[in-house]
Amino acid sequence: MKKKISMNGLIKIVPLAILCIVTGMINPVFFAGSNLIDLARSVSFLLIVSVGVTYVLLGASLDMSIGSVMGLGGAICGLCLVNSLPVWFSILMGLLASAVVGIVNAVLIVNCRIPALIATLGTMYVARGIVNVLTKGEPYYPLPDEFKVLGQGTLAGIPYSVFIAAAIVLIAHFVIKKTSYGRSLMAVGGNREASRVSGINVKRVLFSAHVLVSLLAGFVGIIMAARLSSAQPNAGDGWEMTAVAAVIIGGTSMYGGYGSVLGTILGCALMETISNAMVLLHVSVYWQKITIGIIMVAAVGMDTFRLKKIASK
Amino acid sequence: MKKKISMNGLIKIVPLAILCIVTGMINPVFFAGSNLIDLARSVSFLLIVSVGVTYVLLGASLDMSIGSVMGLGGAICGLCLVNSLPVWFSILMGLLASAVVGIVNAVLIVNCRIPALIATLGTMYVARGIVNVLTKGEPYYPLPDEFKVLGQGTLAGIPYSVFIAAAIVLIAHFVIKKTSYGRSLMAVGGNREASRVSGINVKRVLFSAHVLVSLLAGFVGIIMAARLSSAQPNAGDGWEMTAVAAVIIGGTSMYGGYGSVLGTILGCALMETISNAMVLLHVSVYWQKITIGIIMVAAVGMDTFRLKKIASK
Amino acid sequence: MAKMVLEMQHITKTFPGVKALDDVSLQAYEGEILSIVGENGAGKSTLMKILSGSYSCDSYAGNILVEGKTMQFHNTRQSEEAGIAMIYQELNMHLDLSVAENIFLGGWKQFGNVIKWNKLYQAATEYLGQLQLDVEPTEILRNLNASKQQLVSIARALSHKPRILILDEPTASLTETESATLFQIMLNLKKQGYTCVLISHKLDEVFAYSDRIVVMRDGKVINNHNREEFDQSRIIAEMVGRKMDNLYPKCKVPVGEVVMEARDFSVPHPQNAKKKIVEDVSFTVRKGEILGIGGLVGAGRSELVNAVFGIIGKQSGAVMIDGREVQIRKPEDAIREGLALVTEDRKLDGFVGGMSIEENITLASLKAICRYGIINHKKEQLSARKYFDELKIKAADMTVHMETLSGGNQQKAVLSKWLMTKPRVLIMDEPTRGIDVGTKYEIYKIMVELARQGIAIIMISSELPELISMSDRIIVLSGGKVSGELQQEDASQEKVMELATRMVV
Amino acid sequence: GNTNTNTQEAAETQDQTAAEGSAEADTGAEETANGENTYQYTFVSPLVSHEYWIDVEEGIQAGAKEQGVDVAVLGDTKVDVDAMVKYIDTAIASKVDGIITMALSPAAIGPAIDRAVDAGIPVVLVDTDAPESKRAAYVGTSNYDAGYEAGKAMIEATGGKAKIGIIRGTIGQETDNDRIKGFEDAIKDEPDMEILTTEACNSDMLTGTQKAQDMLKAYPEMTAIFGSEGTGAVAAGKVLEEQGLSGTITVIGWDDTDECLDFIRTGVVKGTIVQKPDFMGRKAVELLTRIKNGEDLTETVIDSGVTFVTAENVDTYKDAQ
Ligand SMILES: Nc1ncnc2c1ncn2[C@@H]1O[C@H](COP(=O)(O)OP(=O)(O)OP(=O)(O)O)[C@@H](O)[C@H]1O
Ligand SMILES: Nc1ncnc2c1ncn2[C@@H]1O[C@H](COP(=O)(O)OP(=O)(O)OP(=O)(O)O)[C@@H](O)[C@H]1O
Ligand SMILES: [Mg+2]
Ligand SMILES: [Mg+2]
Repeated sequence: MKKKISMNGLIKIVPLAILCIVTGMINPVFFAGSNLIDLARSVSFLLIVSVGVTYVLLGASLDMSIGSVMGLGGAICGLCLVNSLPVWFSILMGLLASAVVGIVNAVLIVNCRIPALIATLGTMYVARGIVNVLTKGEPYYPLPDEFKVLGQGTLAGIPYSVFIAAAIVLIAHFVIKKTSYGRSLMAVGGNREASRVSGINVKRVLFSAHVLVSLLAGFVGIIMAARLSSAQPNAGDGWEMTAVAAVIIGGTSMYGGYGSVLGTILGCALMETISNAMVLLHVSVYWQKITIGIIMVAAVGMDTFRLKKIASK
Repeated sequence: MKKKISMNGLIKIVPLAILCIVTGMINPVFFAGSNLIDLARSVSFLLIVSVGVTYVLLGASLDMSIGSVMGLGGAICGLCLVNSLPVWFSILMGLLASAVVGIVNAVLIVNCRIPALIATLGTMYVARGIVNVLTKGEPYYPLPDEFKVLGQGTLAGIPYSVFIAAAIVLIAHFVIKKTSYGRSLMAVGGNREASRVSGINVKRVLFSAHVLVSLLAGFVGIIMAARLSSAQPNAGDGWEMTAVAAVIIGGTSMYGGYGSVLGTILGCALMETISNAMVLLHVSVYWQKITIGIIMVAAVGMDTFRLKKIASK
Repeated sequence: MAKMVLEMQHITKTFPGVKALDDVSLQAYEGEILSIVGENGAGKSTLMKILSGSYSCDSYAGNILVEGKTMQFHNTRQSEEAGIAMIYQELNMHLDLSVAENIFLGGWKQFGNVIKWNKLYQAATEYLGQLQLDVEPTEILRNLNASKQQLVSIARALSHKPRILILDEPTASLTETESATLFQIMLNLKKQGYTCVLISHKLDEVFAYSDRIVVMRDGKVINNHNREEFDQSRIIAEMVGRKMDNLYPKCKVPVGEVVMEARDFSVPHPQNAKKKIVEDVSFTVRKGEILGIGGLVGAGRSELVNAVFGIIGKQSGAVMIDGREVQIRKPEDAIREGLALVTEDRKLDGFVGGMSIEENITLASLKAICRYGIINHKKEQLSARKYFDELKIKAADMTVHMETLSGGNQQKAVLSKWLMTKPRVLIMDEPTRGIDVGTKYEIYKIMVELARQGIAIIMISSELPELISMSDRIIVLSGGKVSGELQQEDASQEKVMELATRMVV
Repeated sequence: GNTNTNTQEAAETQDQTAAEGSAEADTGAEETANGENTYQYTFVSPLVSHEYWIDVEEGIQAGAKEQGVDVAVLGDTKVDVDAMVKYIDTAIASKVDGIITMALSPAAIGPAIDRAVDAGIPVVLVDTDAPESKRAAYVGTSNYDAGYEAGKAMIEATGGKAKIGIIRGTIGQETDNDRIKGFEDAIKDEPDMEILTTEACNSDMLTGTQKAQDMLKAYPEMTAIFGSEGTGAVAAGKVLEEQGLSGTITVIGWDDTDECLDFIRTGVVKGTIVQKPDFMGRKAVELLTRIKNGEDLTETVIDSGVTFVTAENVDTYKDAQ
């Protein structure tokens, strides 16, 4: 059984591998170290958010507010920084603000039983609105160098964010697979009623997943501000769809209870590689969307087709 | 039982009514004929699309491509029109192009079993991409007057689109409540496996729902082009979320099998009234998003709270 | 008298439109097996869900005392802490988790915040061993059949080491041997002073193992019998409200020509293309005949009929109706050819929970109540009403949602759905699972009546008395192959069991 | 920006007057709390959260103070023609005294403008004109002309030799299209100039940096970048600075965001095209008021011109405007 799962996981790499190889063959620059590093950085940003989204989807919930939370986290942090507050404190404030959105989401969904889509769409508007009110549409700039290092610094040539993402993925994977919290989350997503009568604290589990995704989104918002040397008011716009798509491409079910953090890595890598490849392959900007759409569907289709063939054998 | 349902339906009006009354009290222009007509027109556009979305959600599926399909429908129609093809033929072509996207969605979801979100996200990219390739980002313009009348003409002062929307809603409601197709759709959304075993052609039911939503979206794209006297390449962008939100606010479940077309009317009216009210109440643009988010959540929360109270009685 | 460990006082619980429990009081003593019997919808499950904390204490009136102390259960955790564990009637499991995880569902913390998997698997193996259940603890639950899943849920209840164990129809999907094992465990628990509360419609086992029987009807406790005063016919009379002498109203009807023939059916294993769950099975069924299919759980009976009906794919096999070969690729085709199938797992594929009883009854016959695709509501109501009344479905009215019905009443509605298609061949997979004696009798009567009208009936049943009493002819499957055929005259429980355990090569 | 307080004040006064009764709504001018007659205008902005449009708004509010009128601002946080038309219609329904807006897409906005004019509400356009509509006046420089200026600046900066990558906002946005068209036409006759590629960053800074990175690798021969809206050049600047390529690639941008000006100061970005949003706004209010006061405008198209900001004039151009 164990073996089978890891095989399944491995086979999911195929579409990504094909894409990489084809791109690299047409334009060898793809495999150049600098490109891979840039790509790794992009992937790491998306991945950190998507890990949170994986958790939320595993619990059979949804979060549309993450894009706005990224903006909010970055903006609050930026606001503190331009007011010369210490870096650590500013980061903390950014995270705190994000966590608050997560808590509101959780209360609305878990306690008030408002459909997750509406609740988080609501907080998506509110969070972005707060950013607009705060920033009046202008980025917070300039930011101190000690802060920028978080997004621009490298270790052995590799951006910090890549290490951070790796650590988060490992921990998240471990938590899902090995801890009682992780298993409870899977159980809640798979059968909420059964989990309830088995004595799992469903509310607490969902609560923590929502706070987690907001924290991670806020965190990415912060390192994104560090990367861009400025906290942009529209940062993170639209990321909720990208992240959900990446997670589902990675094999997690939108209806909960089934999926894995490792799959999410592949989903994120695929999404970012596609857009990198578009430029390297000199695809005209007008054709890019078409190509992206087709590759996305094809990648998932390949996987589904394989499963179907196995089943019909 | 019947009575209870219609009571439930009625009570959903409360948040909308409060919003209208408050807005009208603060700014009487809200109740001015011309404003109500503008509002009705906005609602009618959103409503036509949302009726389709209601069907798709009732069948426990999802469509992210509708915004792009609106753009595509309008663009293909516009392309024909600027090439001096007859109006009826151009409209037909626009509808046809939209239907093709719907068919592709259906094949991907129903036959290839690709998760609906990914499949329709893919076609969303592809459809918008096609519009970009065709238009190179420029609107099709000018359009003939016989065509523009579709979006700008009025009957007794009321825009045509309002009548069209009313007709579509009535038919759609009737189909859901009274026909064997509607019943099948509800059953498929409620329990796909049980429906299949009961001899319902699940594939055909889902297929038609997907084609329907695309046709309706394409149609709105076309009348929107008529309304704007030009087929805009970005038309419909983001409508998928607005429509889904409206449908869910209207009480339809995202997980299928539960909901109603009449609820969708309320959802659409609420969404459009909020944004109209924001303007009439002179809410600062920075605060608008915040206000919209709060009203949306509050409107649904009110309803949920009421249901909870009834249940606990 | 032994010590009273549990007392429920004046419990009243209402759902919108239904008074499910009406001033019910109940006691249970140390070291006894207490059975609760009653017709479908009598309120048995509701009472037990109250006890297990599944319904929070502010949703009903009345008191619960455990060992003399008044308890307020807001959730299941609190009742577990008080030593109560429950096995639910509807399987409440997580299909994508492993067997071991399901056994300790929600209790993983005892293996550490970071789960010590070896310990977890080891502990799971222990409970599986107790139940003589031969599955790997790492197996994903979805891959097990219904009876094995049921046994896992029993293991789960045992893992709580409860002082009071509630079993809501635990044997509904178990075979005789598996049931026997379970009762052995219950007797053991009893010896150690534990209390078991059993709900079952299988009256044989109730009479064989209980120390006391409580009869419920319409949300009230009707009577309370101690072991020395068990009187089967009286208890049945109290349950159903009238006297019943004969439980199986079978009578011979003239058997006509062959209606349906299944030829050489083979069904591949879903995960392993080389293995077959059903191998070269052929059978015929005649007009007016009731054909029983016997065998152990896992023999492939369900797969056989599901493949015939087009629900699952087959490797080979042909269906002949009136000697003419018909193509059945999906259930739609089967229904068109006059087949009907009451599936085994009603919750999975039997009904649409969010729809009303009426809508569920007409779901497979939409064409009959439609004209030009438009539903004739009068006609719909009338035709649904007929079955609703005939099968005595217990609900406030036909617009009630299916998911709120008691298990047995759901089964009746599902049966109604198929009867309404006016089938020529009615296939029933465990048709009386979870159905009370009174209704069973009604269903048997309907079967006989249908046979009399010339309908061919195929019945899969793991209840041997039912199988033997109701079938004109029985085929027995073993390991996916036919191991023998018996006429009613020759059939006995021993012979069926002998065939069911015979290896066919 | 102190815009918010201004808008809010304006909004509040309007609330009061509206609440006091709409009977006098069509008398044109209304009484405010302090008894003065003022006009109520509406500015329909295409993108309220954008720095450029915030500058326009500030100009408008400054003009409103000068002229003693009230201006309410409507608009969305994403560019959407349909939404703009809706806002214009709302303004018409509210019977305001005048409308200031921009013709995001003349084809779509034009009929809405005509509806307003037919309802007796004069319309003044800023930034983007719709010459075929019934608008009363236009203040601005067409995006095509401004793009042409950018092209000329590029020729000058590169000595007529350049392989250019363009980073634009979104595809399908007409203002962007016009600027790029102007830019293309300006360099059309230069034999040694060529446009290698165009990428869209959707006005998102992170996407912008990613596109810039990828373009640098995909087109090693690239020697210049043109950012056709506020994001592109800044994003390119960040990447160039990071990769130590500052100065090797000629970057010309659009709009004078603080970050862009800093990049010009440090030499990462060569220069940027700056329209005069503040002037447009102020002038538009003035024109509208003159129309309301019954004046016949002699000049209905006012070219506000553009400034090309480089290291030389980066600290002085604002005073010159
Ligand atoms: N959630 C619910 N909402 C409404 N009514 C309910 C709900 N649950 C149970 N009921 C009703 O309460 C009554 C008692 O149901 P219960 O499940 O306790 O019966 P039961 O004795 O266990 O029957 P069975 O033998 O069929 O399992 C039934 O009439 C049922 O329809
Ligand atoms: N989804 C599945 N995955 C793997 N094995 C399965 C699956 N479903 C059934 N099986 C196996 O197929 C065999 C036949 O099971 P099936 O449920 O058809 O038996 P049955 O005779 O109908 O028993 P029952 O009396 O419970 O209906 C069993 O060995 C079972 O373990
Ligand atoms: Mg029960
Ligand atoms: Mg079976």
